[in-house]
Amino acid sequence: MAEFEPKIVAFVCNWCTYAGADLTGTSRIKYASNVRIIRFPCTGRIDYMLLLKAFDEGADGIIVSGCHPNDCHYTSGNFHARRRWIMFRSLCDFTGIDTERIKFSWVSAAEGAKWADIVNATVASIRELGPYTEYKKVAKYPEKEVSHG
Amino acid sequence: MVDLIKRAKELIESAAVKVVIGYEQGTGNKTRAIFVEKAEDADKLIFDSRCIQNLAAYITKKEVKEKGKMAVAATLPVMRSIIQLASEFQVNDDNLLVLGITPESKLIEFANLVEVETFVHQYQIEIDERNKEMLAKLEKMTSAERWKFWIDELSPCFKCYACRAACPMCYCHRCTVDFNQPQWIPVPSHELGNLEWHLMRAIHLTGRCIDCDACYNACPLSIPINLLTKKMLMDAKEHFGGYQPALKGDHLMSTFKADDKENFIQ
Amino acid sequence: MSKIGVFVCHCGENISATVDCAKVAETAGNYDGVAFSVDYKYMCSDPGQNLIKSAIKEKGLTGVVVASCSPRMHEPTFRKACAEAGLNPFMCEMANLREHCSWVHEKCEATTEKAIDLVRILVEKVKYNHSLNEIKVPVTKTALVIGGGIAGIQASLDIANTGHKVILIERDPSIGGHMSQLSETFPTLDCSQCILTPRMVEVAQHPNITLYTYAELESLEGFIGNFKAKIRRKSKSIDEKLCTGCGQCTTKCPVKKIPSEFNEGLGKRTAIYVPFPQAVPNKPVIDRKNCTYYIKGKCKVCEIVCPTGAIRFDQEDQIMEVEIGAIVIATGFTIKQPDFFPEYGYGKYPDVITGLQFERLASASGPTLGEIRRPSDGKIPEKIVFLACAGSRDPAKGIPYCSKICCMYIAKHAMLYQHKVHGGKSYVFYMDIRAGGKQYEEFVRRAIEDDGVNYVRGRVSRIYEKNGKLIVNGVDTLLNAMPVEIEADMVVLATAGIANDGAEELAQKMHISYDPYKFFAEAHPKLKPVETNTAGIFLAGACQAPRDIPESVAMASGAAVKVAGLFSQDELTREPIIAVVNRQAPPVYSSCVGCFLCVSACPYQAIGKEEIKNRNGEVIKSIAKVNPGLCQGCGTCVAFCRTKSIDIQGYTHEEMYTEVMALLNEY
Amino acid sequence: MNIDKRLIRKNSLEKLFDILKQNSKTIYAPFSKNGKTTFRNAESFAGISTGYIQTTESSKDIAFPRTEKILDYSKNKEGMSVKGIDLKDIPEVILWGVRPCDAIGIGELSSIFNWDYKDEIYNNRLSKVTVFGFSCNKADEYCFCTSVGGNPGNTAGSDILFTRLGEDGDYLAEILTEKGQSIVNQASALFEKSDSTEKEKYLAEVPVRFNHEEITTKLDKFFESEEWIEQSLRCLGCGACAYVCPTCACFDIQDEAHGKKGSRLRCWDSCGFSHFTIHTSGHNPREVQSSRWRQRIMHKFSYMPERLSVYGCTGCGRCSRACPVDMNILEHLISIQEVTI
Amino acid sequence: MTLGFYPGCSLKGSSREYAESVLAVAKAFDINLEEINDWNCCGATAAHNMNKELSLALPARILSLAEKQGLTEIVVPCAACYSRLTVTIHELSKDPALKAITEANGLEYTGSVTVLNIVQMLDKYITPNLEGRVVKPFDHKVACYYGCLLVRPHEILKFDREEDPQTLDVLMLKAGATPIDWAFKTECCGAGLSVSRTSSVGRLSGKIIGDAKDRGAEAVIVACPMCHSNLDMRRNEIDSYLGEKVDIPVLYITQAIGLALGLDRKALGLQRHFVKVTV
Repeated sequence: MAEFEPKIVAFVCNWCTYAGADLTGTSRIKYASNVRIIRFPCTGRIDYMLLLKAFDEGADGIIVSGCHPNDCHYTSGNFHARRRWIMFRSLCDFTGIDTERIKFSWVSAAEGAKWADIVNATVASIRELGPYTEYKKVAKYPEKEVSHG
Repeated sequence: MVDLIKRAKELIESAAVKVVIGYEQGTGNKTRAIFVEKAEDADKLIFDSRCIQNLAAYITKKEVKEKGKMAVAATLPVMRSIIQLASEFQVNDDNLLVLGITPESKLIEFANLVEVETFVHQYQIEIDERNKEMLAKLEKMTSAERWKFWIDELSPCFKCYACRAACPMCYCHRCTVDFNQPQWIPVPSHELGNLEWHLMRAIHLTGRCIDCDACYNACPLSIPINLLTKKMLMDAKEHFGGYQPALKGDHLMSTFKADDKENFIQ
Repeated sequence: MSKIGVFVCHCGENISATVDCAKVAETAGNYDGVAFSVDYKYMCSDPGQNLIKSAIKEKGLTGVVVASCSPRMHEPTFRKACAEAGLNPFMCEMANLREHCSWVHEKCEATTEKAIDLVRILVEKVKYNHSLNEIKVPVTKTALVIGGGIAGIQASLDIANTGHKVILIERDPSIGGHMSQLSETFPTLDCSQCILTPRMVEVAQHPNITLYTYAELESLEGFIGNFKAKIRRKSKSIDEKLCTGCGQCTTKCPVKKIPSEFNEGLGKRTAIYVPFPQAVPNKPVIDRKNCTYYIKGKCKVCEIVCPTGAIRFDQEDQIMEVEIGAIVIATGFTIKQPDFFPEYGYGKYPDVITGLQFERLASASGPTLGEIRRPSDGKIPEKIVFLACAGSRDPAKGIPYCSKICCMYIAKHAMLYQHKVHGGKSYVFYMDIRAGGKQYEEFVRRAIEDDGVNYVRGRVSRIYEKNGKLIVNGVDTLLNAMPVEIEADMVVLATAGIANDGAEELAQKMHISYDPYKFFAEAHPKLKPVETNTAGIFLAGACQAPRDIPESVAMASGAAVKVAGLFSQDELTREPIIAVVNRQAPPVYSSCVGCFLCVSACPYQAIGKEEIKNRNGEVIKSIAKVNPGLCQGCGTCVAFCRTKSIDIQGYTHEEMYTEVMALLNEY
Repeated sequence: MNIDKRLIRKNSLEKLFDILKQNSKTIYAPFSKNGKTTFRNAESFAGISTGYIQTTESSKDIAFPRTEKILDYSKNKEGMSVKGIDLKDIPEVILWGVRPCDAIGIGELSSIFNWDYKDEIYNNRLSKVTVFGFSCNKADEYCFCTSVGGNPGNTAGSDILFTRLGEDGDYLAEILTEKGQSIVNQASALFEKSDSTEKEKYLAEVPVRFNHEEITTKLDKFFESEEWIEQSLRCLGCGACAYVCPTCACFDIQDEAHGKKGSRLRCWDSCGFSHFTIHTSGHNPREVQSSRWRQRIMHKFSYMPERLSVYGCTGCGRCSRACPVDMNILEHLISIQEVTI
Repeated sequence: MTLGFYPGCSLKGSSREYAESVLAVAKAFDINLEEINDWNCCGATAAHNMNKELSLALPARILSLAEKQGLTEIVVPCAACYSRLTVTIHELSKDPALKAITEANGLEYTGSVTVLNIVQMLDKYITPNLEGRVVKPFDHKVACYYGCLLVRPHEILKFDREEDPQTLDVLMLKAGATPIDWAFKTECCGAGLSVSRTSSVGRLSGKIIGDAKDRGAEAVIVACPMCHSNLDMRRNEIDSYLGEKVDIPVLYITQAIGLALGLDRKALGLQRHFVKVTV
C-alpha cells in the first residue's frame, strides 16, 4: 500500500505567515505538498472551533501561524491569539486530543525558509504519528453501523 | 435562618424589592429555589448545607427579571457569579440586592455590588481536594488514556443541557450550539457532538467560571464535566496568575500580557 | 443557485510547469454551481482580464475564482476587472497556485491535486461571499495640531497652505518650543530664532490657522474624519482683544525674581510676563502661582498701569469643543534633569549646567546677551568641559536609548565656545560620536580639527569643586584607560532627551499607544512612521522619539501630507473588511447579549454600545456596535464572541467554515 | 391466551442469561455508573444492577434512539441519490430488567409513532425487542404508577414479567406473549411449574395520589391558569425531564453534510427548550417557560388522552428524580387537582 | 535585646578598637551582641576573585551557623564582610541551584537571616534613642568616608546612594558634628593594595586625606577596617604624597558616637590608632 499522505490544514494570518509563504514561493524553496493554507486577516480571528472542524473532517495535522509577538499588523491580535492557544491547547491535551498534531508557530513575512521548515517538520512528524484515526472514529457518525443509542 | 426570613419580610413589605430569591424545603430531602413575593411566604425560607444550587442562574432569567428588583440569598459562589455577571453588564445595583450568606452561614447584607466584590475578594477560588486528586490522576494518564476516559464519560450525555441551564454564566439568548449557519456543534448527542459541546462549554467559561459545580450537580447522569472547567481554572492560575470575578478591569481572555509565557510556539 | 467562473492561469510556465492547469480547470468545471471554467496563459494580461469580463457578462457569473498568483499580488487587479464587468469586486477570490503551489512543489500528481483543492476551497467560499460596498465616512476638513514647536508650526503651515483649516494649540504662553531657546543650529550654525520667528509670525497671520496658546487638550472622542475635541483654554488673566502688548505691565510688575522657564532658570521674569521678546502672540499672561494679587489678595499694579484696561483677574479657564477630521501630535520632548548624577554635582555647583542652559548662555537673546559667562560669578570660563551621554545610553542610572541630538549639539556648543572665547580650552568626554546625517560628520570634524576642541573618549566619574575650579575626573580609554583630571571653570552636561511630561495622559486621552519611555508609538516602525494606530491621528517631531530639527520638520511635512491626503476627499472610502454585530428580527433583535467583553479585546477601541429601544423608547437590550470608522478588521472580537454574534465581512463564520469543509471533503 | 405462570429459582436467572447469550442474543440490561442506572449492552450477567427502584433513563432508547440515522445521501451532477437505512440491519434485542411503568410506556410511545403516520423504523426496532419486565418490590416517594392506571406488577408491555417472591426469594415468571414463550422454549428446564398465583403481597405499595381522569377534565379549562406561571418559575428549561421520560417522543431532524455526501439523523428534542418552537421570523409562540411547562403537562394529560386515548405518563417519576431544580411532576399534578379555577 | 554579631578577621586583629567601640556603644543601649559560634572567613577579596563556589560557600556557612544559633539579624561592622554576606544572600535567593553550595557545608540555610552593616544597625537601634543621650556633642567638622564596599554593588545592597552616600553624614549630624561636603566619600583608598603596593595606597589615600584637610575636616569618620588601616596606618606614604604632615585622626563611626555618648576613651580603643586622636 502507498505511503500514508497526511492531510494538513494551515491556518495563517494574511500579513506575516501568508506573506512568508509567498516568499517561500518567490525564493523557490521546495516543501511537502501535503499542506493547504487557509488565509485569515489575523491570528486573532482564528476560531478554535475551526481547528476542531478540521479534525472532524479528517485532517491529520494542523498548523497555526502568524506574526511574531510585537509584529502584529493589528498590534495585538497575535497576543490575544497566543493567550487563547495556551488555554485551548491545554484543554485539548486534557481531553486527550493529540496536541502533537497541532503545530503553532510565528512565521514573519521575511521567513520564507522557516515556513518551508515548519511545513516539512510537521509533515514528517505527522507521518510518524500516522492517520488521526482516534478522532476520525468518533467524528464520522454516518460511517457507523445502525445501532442502539 | 430567622434573620433572613425577617429581612425578607421587611424588604417585601417596604417594597424595597419585588421578589426575594432563596431556598425552601423541596421533595425527597432536596432543597430548591423559592421566589418570595408575599411576606407570609418568607417563612418558607431555609438555609443549610444542602442549599448548593447556584441561584444566580435565575437573575438573568427573563421571567424572574420581569418581576422587578430582586434580592438574592447568596452564598459565596453565588456572590462570585453575581460579580461576574455584573462585570458582563447583566445585573447592577438597580435591579439586584444581595443578601450575603457567609461561609459561616451568617447573614450579611450589602449596600451595593462594590461591597459584595470586596467581600468576595477575601476568599480565593479553591478547587476541592477530591477534584484536585481526580485532576492529578488524569494528568498522569497518557493522552490516549485521557481520550478514552472522556469519550466514555461523555458517551451517556444526551444533551439535555441541564449543565447549561444551571450555570449562571450560560445566560446567552442563543448558545453557539443553537447556531446553525454554520452548524458549529453537531446537534446529535453522538460522541463527537458530546465532545465538542463540552469542549466549547469549557472554553466559553474560561476566565468566567467560578467553580460552583452547578453544572455537575445539575447533570441527571452525574457526568464529571466540572473537571473540564476546573482544569481551565487551574491553567488560568498557572499561566496568568489566576483570576477573581471583578466589577472593573479586563476579562482574563479578552486581554493579554506582552510577556505571556508558552513553550510550544515555534 | 450560484454561477461561479473559474479562471486558471498558467502564468507563462510558472504554474503550468508543475501543475496540470487544464485538469484543474476541468475538475473545477464539474463542481456544483460552477458555470464556467477555463485555463489561460496569462490571466493578468489584458486578454486574460477580458476573458473574465466577458464571461461575467455572457454567463451572468455570480462569483469568480482566479487561480493564479498570490492575492497579495493581483487581488486588486482582478477585483477591479470584475467590478468593471459589473460584478461586485468582493465576489472575486484568488487561489494561490503559484507562490503556494507550483513554485514550492515538484511536478507530480500531488501538486495538481493540491492546486485543485486550493481552487475548490475558494469556489465553495465564494458561494457564501456577500457583495460588499466600500465604507464611506464623511470628513471634517479641519486639522488639530497639538504643540507649537517647530514640528507643530511646520505641520500647521503645510496643512494650512493646502487650503484646509488648522487649529493649533500650545500649552505655553507662546509658540516656538525648544527651537526658540536655541542659539545657533547645527550643522550650519545659522541663528535659530532668525529662521524660526518668521515661521511663528506666519502661523499667527495665516488665514487658515487658528492659534490658541496657553491651551491644552481636555478630551477627545470620535474617529478618523470625525473627531470631537474639548480644548481647555487656561486663563491668561488678560483680555487679549484689548491688550496691545505694550509691555507696561511687565515692566512695572513688582514680582521680578521668578526663574524664567525660557532661560532655563538662568534669567528672571515677572509674574505677568511674556516668555521672550519675540513671543507669538506677544501678549502677557499672569502666572497666578507667583502673582502677589492671587497670593495676598492685593497689588493689581498691572491693572493700574494697563492703558487699555485689559487685565482680567476674574477670568476663568474656558472649555471649547471643536470638530476636526485629523490630528497631528507635535508635543515634543523635554530633558531629563541631571540631578540623578550626584557625582556630577548638578544643582550643587552653579557652574555645572545643562546643554539647554548653555544654549541660553550662547544665545544673543539670552541672559548674557550671547557672551559665555559662568552663572556663579559671571566670569568667562577659560576651560570648559562638555559631557556627552549624561543619562543617555545608561540603563543603570539614566535611559537605555541614545538621545541622538547630543553628539551634534555638543560639537556645536564647543565650536560656539571656541568662537566666542578666544584662547579658551574646551574638552568633550564622549562614548561614541554619532554624527549620522548630511554634513554632520564634517561638522564634528570641523569642531575637532579647525576649532581644536579636545575630544576625550571616556566617561567622567566625578566632578567636584576645589578652589573655585571644577575638578573633572575622567578616563581616556584611547590612552589605555589613563585617568584624566581637568580643572575646569564650567561643565556642560548633555542631558538625555525624554518624553514630555503629561505624554502618558495625553496618549490615554487619545487612545494611542506609547512605548516604555512614554514616547508615542508609530503605527509601523518603517512604513508608517508618522501614523499612529488610531486612524486619523499622526505624529510629528520629538514626541515620537528624540529628533533634531530637520527630522522634526520632515516628519511634520509628512504628517501634513497625510492629513492633506485625508482632506482631499469629501468622504473616506475604506475596504469593508470590518466587523459587524448581527441583527435579527424582533423579539431577538440580535444574538448579542451585551457582555461587552469584545470591547476590551478590540485593539482599536472600535466597539461601542447600541441601545435597542421599543416604540415607547424604553431600552429593550444593549448590544455591541462596531464603529466602521475605527474598525481595522482584525477579527479578534470575532473569535472571542461566545454567541458568534459579531462577524467580520470577507472572513465570515460561514466563509471560513466552508473553506475548512471544502478543503477536506469531496465536492 | 391465559397467562402461563412458571417459577424460576433465584440462581437460575444467570443460567437463563448465559443460555440466551449462547444463542447469540443481544441483551440490554441496567448497569450503574456514577450512581446512575442506565441500560447498556450486557456482555455477562455479572454487574447487572438489581434492587434499583427505577433506571435513570427509560428504555425507550431501544426503539427510539437518542440519535439514529434515517438515510444517507450523495450529490452529483445528475442530482441526488438517497439510500435509506436497511431495516434488516436492526438487531434482535432482549431488554432485561424493565420496570412495569417503563414497559407500559412502550405502548404509549408506539401510539405516538403510529398515530397519523406509521413510523417504519420505530416499529421495526420495536418488533425486534423482547421485554423482560421485573415487577417492583420497592417504591419511593416519586413513584405514582397507581395514580395513572398502572401498578407495580403490571404485565402490560412485557413479554415476560418476573416478580421476585420476597427478599432473596425465587422469581415468578409470567409468560405473556409469543416472544416470551420462545424465550421459555430456549431454556424450558429453568422454567418450573408453579401454582403460586398471588404475587401481589410481594409487590411494592404505591398509594394513589390523584385521579387522572379528573385532571384530564380539569385541564380542558385550565389552559389560562396562573398556576402554570407559579409552578414553572423555578424551571430552568433544560431537557432532562423529556430525555428520561419513557413517553416523550419529540425529535429533530439533522443533516450532517460532508461535501457531496451526508446523512440525515433523527435526534431527541424537548418541548422544554426555549428554541423548540421558535419561527424563522424570530417569533416564538412559546416565549416563556410557563407555556412550555404547560405544554408538557397538557400533552401528557390532555392531548394524548384526547387524541390517542392513552396517557403520556406512566408514573415512573423519572422526571422528578432527574430535575436539577426539583420540579416534581407529582407535586404539581396534585396542586393542579387541588386549585379551584 | 540580642543581635547576632559577626566580627570577621579584622575586628579580631588589626582593628580591635572597632570591635571594642561597637560593643561599647551597643552595651550603652543594652544591646547584647551575640557572636556566631565557630564562624569562619567571609571570603572577602581573595576568595571571590578566585572561585565563585567558595566565595559563596564561606559566607553561606556563616549564615547557616547564625540560623542554627537562632539569630535572625546579625550585625557585620566590617564593610567587606557585610558586602560578601549580603551578596551571598542575594545569590542564594536568586538561584535555587545554589542550594547545593549550602548543602556542601553540611548545613542547610533557609534564608531567615538578615545582615545589618554598622550604619543600618545604628540607624535601627541607636539613633531613635540617641537624642538626649548625647552628653558631649561631637562638635567638629568631620569628613565621612564610606569607601567602596559599604555601598557597592548598589543593585544588590540597595543601601544609600552609591555615588554620593548620606547615611554616615546624617548620623554624625545627630551626634553633634558638622559633616563637610566633599567629593571623596567613595573614592578608592587603595584597599587590597594596602600591603602589596603601598605607593599606590599613598596616592589614593593621600587624595582623600588631602581633600578632607583642604575642606577643614578635623576628623575622618569611617565604617570599614580596611579603609581605616589605609587612612590611619599609611600616613608616611600619604604625607610624602601630599608633601606635608597631616594629622587628621581617623575614627570609626562607633568611636565618634561613643565619644558623643561620653564613653571612656579607652573603652573605645582610641589609644590604638597611629594618628593620635586629638578630638
